[in-house]
Amino acid sequence: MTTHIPWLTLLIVIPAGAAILLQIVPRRSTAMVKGLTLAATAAGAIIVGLLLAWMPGNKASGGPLPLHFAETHAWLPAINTSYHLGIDGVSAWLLALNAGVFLLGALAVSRKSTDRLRFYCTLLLLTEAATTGVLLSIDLLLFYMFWEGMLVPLYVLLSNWGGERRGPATLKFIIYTVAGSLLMLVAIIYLYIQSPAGSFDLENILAQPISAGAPLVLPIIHVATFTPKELAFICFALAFAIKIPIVPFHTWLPDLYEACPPAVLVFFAGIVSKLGAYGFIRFGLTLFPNEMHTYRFVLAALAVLSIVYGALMALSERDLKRIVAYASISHLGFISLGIFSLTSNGINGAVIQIINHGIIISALFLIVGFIEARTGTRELGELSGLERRMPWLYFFFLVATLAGLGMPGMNSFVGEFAIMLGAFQLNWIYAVLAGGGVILACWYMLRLHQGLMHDPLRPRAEGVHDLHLGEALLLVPLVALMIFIGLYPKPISDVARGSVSAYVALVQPGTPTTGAR
Amino acid sequence: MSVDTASTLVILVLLFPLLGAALNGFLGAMLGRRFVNIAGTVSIFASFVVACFVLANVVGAPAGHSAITIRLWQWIDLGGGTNLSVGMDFTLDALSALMLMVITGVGFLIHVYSVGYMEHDPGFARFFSYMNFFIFSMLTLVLAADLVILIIGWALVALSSYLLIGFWYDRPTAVLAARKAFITQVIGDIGLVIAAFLIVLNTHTLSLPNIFARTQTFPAGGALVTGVCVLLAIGAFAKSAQFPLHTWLPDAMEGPTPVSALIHAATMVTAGVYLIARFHVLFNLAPVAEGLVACIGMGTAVMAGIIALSQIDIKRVIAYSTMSQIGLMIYAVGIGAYSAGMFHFTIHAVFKALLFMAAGNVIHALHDEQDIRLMGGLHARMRWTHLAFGAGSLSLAGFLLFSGWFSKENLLGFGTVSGPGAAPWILYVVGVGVNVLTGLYAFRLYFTVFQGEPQTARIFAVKEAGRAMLVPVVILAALAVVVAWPLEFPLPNTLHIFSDFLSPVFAGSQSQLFHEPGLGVAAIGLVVGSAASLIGIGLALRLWYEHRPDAQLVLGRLPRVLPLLSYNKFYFDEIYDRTLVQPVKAVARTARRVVEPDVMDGWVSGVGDLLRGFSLDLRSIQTGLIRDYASLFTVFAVVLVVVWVFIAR
Amino acid sequence: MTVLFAVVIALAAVSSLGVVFSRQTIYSALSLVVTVSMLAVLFLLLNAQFLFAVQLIVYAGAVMVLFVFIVALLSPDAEDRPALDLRAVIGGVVVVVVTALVFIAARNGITYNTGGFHATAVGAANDPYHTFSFPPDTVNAAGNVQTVAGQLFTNYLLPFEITSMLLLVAAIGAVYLTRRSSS
Amino acid sequence: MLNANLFPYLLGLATFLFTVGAAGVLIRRNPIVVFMCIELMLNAANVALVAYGRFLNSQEGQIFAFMVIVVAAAEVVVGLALITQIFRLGRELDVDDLSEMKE
Repeated sequence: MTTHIPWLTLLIVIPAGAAILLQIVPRRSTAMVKGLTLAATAAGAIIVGLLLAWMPGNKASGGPLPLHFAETHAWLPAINTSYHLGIDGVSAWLLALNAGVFLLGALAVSRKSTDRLRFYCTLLLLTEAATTGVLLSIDLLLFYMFWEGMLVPLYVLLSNWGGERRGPATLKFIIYTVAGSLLMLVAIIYLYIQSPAGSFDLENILAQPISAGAPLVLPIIHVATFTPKELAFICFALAFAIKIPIVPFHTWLPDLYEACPPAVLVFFAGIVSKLGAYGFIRFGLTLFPNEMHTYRFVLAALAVLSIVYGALMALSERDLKRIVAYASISHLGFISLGIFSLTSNGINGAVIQIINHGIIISALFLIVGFIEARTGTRELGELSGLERRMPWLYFFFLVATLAGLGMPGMNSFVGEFAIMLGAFQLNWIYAVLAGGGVILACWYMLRLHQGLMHDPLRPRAEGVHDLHLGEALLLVPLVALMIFIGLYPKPISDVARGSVSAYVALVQPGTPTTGAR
Repeated sequence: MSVDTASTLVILVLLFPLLGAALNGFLGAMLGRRFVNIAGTVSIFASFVVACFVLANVVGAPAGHSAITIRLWQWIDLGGGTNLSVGMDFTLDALSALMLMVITGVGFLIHVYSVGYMEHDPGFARFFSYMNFFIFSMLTLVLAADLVILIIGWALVALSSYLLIGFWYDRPTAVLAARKAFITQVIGDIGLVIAAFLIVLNTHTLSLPNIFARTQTFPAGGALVTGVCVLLAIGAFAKSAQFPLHTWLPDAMEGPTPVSALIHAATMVTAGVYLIARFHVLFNLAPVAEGLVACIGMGTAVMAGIIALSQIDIKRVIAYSTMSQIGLMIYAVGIGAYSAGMFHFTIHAVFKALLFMAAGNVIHALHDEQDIRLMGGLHARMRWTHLAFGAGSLSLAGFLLFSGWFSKENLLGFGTVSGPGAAPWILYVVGVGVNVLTGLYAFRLYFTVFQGEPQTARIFAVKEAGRAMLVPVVILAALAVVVAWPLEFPLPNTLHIFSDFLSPVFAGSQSQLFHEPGLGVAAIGLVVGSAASLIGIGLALRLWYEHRPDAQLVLGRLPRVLPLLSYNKFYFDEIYDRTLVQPVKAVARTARRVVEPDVMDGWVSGVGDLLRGFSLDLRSIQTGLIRDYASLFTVFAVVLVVVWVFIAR
Repeated sequence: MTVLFAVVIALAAVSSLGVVFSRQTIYSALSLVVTVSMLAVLFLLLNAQFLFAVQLIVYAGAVMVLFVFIVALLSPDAEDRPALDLRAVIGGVVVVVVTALVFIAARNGITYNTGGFHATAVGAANDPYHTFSFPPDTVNAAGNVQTVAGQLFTNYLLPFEITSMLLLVAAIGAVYLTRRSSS
Repeated sequence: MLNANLFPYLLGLATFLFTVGAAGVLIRRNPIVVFMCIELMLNAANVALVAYGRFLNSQEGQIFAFMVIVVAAAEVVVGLALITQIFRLGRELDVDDLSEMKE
């Protein structure tokens, strides 16, 4: 039953098709536009759910990278690329997050009628199609196509619906990411030429390893530098590091998040920035295991820098959105640290944390959006004492805050614990520094939460009202997930575990991987 | 006790408070005060009943089988070995049964008391929700049989403490105090988490029974086990308000008084003692860590005792006395006297909750006045409260045959034979000094508040507290007098029901040492300790009741620095603010004002500027003449062709 | 045959110079007609009969008539003979040098290859086409109108249709551009 | 049987026509002549295509040449339309005058 239907293709085709279908829906009939968008995103979510349920029963493809539900068709035979889709334990959960945040994004927009709704929904669906494609592609060129294609609808979304300083912010984002991904394209072509298989397909490339080549020697001073493969790795790493982003490649993020409307941020912050981390797992660990191993200390140091630096910035910022944006950088530093620890604990933790961060950051941005919509300001200093007026928002915000600061019992504790354990295995100093980041996280999250919710009520917030049912319903699933994953993270790790041990086996061939006890 | 029984008991004991918290939190405001009062207290009482069953089961279990560990569900499984594998495991044994009894028993009384205390507060539903949630968290903490679950409980109690300290959220001081408490707790959490890392990497497990089984083979006194114990101790210090992580506890008095009684006196703050007792297997292997714990415990006991002597806020005095008493407990578990430490914890929970609630009655009657200089002469107007507070003070000061006397002398008795370093008795001598201090500060408070002349006119209008607030206080007062009598007597080979009950847990550890010294040494110790307590009480009597000039003179002879240090709490808040808080804030400010725009964004815009300059130079080529463009085009095309055909082939 | 080639090539080259150097625009146009016709003949000699026809009809017929018509319509002033400025000198040098280079390259057989990125010498042993000797029937088939049409309507159908679309667009564009706007 | 020696001459002719056309574009200022020079360049490409096709025995050369002719025709149509428009605006027919692209 499951084998004859190209489920993965459907995942891409449904949003893309719905986006096309939207064009024949009359612009005025907003109900139909909303309905179609919701139906398409919901269908995607349902399919992902089914795939997750079927995955244990689905026979994985062989080779170094066990893939489920794989689909392969020749695409451009002349250069040996293929339309090759597949999922594993890692990307399956990212897909679930992807489907979830876009469903949430569709719900968030359907709450209030945005002007030019049809255009907005079209772009949302196109973004979903692209990010889904990124998560599904096994072929490097196909991956690159989706990776870049994602920017187009995002750019249009931001330049049409952004806040006051959207112009420079969007430009910075686009230039930053395109610069990174063009370097990646160069590296992809290099891999294609160097691979004995002469293929863009990840599985084929992995089947016959690419030799690193001799280090390039600088002329005149005769100093050996990087091998060509290391240079290719650096190109890939830059592209992913910009997307995540890792400090010091992060400056596009706060400006952009500040200019970005909350409904867009739900899926922008929810999935797009995780794709960089995904790229490190899927392509960094597989294509460049030796390089990752060589540079793991440097990369982990950058990740720790992200954690601490993002936390410090979040501590001193005054704009709500920017605080959350820097908090996001700090959290993404944790995810990166887990990946760069190259241990089973760290990478599993990173996968869990990717899901968690998507949930938490969406909730935080929704909450900040609600507050901004009610009070008309985003200045931390201008607001306080909102708990009195908004007890329900206070509750949701409290749970999101606790999740954000890594409270044990909440979802992000699971990920951060595993990540810090992985970092500890790499070197204890990373875990201790990350622990310092947790303390700072506690500080800045409480500063944000208490600053808004506690202290005497300011006149500015006198007339605000609590959440509508519809707004609360957006937050309820997120908050429920934060608590549920905190209590029972096993479902996530069970799916991811097998794939992660395959990745770890590639990166650290010496260590035996334990599949099950 | 079968696994099924144990699972049922664990689920029930945890479920009731959680259910209460959820009901009160989500529906309380809608269903009204009566419902909240009932749901809030009955849930804890139900939990208490279950705890009694647990106790009965543990007591009734055949020897050697009193401990049982159950798994509710697998929490996470990354493959075992050094890879994380954690189960939602809970354990029922003598130690956790004791903790259950204290938490739910004292907790229930405090909940009943809260019904009266929060009578007029509009946030009653939220309050009971948080309180019930705290009981749930604390039970999770003491039942946990896996280090990760223990950490979860450990953090959840910190969360409930945070919520309750900041309960009156429109008071900026309360909000700050809550934040401070939480952040200090997180520092402790990090210690626990890193200890967990060391443990899982070296023992390949996080389940407590397995940890204890596997660490037994570790070399005693090795760096690893010492490191783990020090990290655990950091967690314990943060939770139990021990130096240097103690500054949050006095500030935590910003919360409502029942909160101080429940969380910051009876239960949560003693979790550090519980933790060390629980990990006694590891601590026994690490004498250095034990010595550190004992010294810090005794040091904090002295320091807090000195500070308590000069504080003017009634709750802060009791808070510092709590800190001091916990210091003694920490000292006890540090020298290996685990059952003595737990005994003092139990008795302390009773009389300290009593003291706080009696103080709460006073505060309530005086309409939130907490300054003891404005009190005095309350004994006539609050008869029951006065009696209860007196009983609590006597118990705290260790007056003969009051419960506190049993537990404290029992604890100090171990000090005569055990202790860290080359001169183990030094800490014992200091401990005797703490007895004097305790008598002093306990009765300074008592005399200033209840005896003497009323200092304000308000006192004449004071009425005794209502029934809901009085009954729990009186029950606790009775307990504070008698509860220790049938349990333990501080002389060897006499009555030892309590330590016998706990002996399966601490089997093989030094808690059995008490039977070693001769009766003579123990008896001399008992006499000296009791005498010290009496001296303290007597001094207090002279200073603050009789206001005898000679005593004042002695006090005046002390170096001026001592009262200054005492009144300013040894300047710890200021020191931490200058050396930790402000520097971090300054770094954060610098990051935002300098590093972000000039360095992080600087290199990006630098590249941009470079390109812009280059393109400005190139602009001069743009003449607008088609033929110029075509010429350039041709030239480069020719160059390309030549390169392609003749060079790059 | 070779003589015919020589004549055609020479005429095409000379008339192309006429296009560039004629003072009167109409002479340039007429020179271009000669060039285009000569190239048509060349196509015929190269066994490309279909192209020969197209070249004559489309170029020498339609396009050049259009040029002549426009020239006649607009009757632009005679331009000064192009000055021998730097640009002209460079142009001349480029013409001579590049032509010579390509000719030499072709003589040495490096102007085309049959696979991969790197050129292989025409005379190399691994080049199956280095002799230019094909069986007569293959050669005849190559230029046959029928085979060209076959290719055009099977393999190259899509590009063919696109070019037809292009022509349509161009026609509409021309009409739009030359429309006398009322405003 | 075609003589292989002819091939360099054909390629030479193509190059010659192309470069002459290119030089014409650069030297002449009359847009009509410039257009004719462009036609010259396109035809040069056609010669090369057909010659290659002939000597490699493939029809593709002719097909491409055919496409080129079509494109050239389209280009002439649009280009001449543009020229008549410019002329109608009363401008002198000189490409150097048309420098609005510079702004």
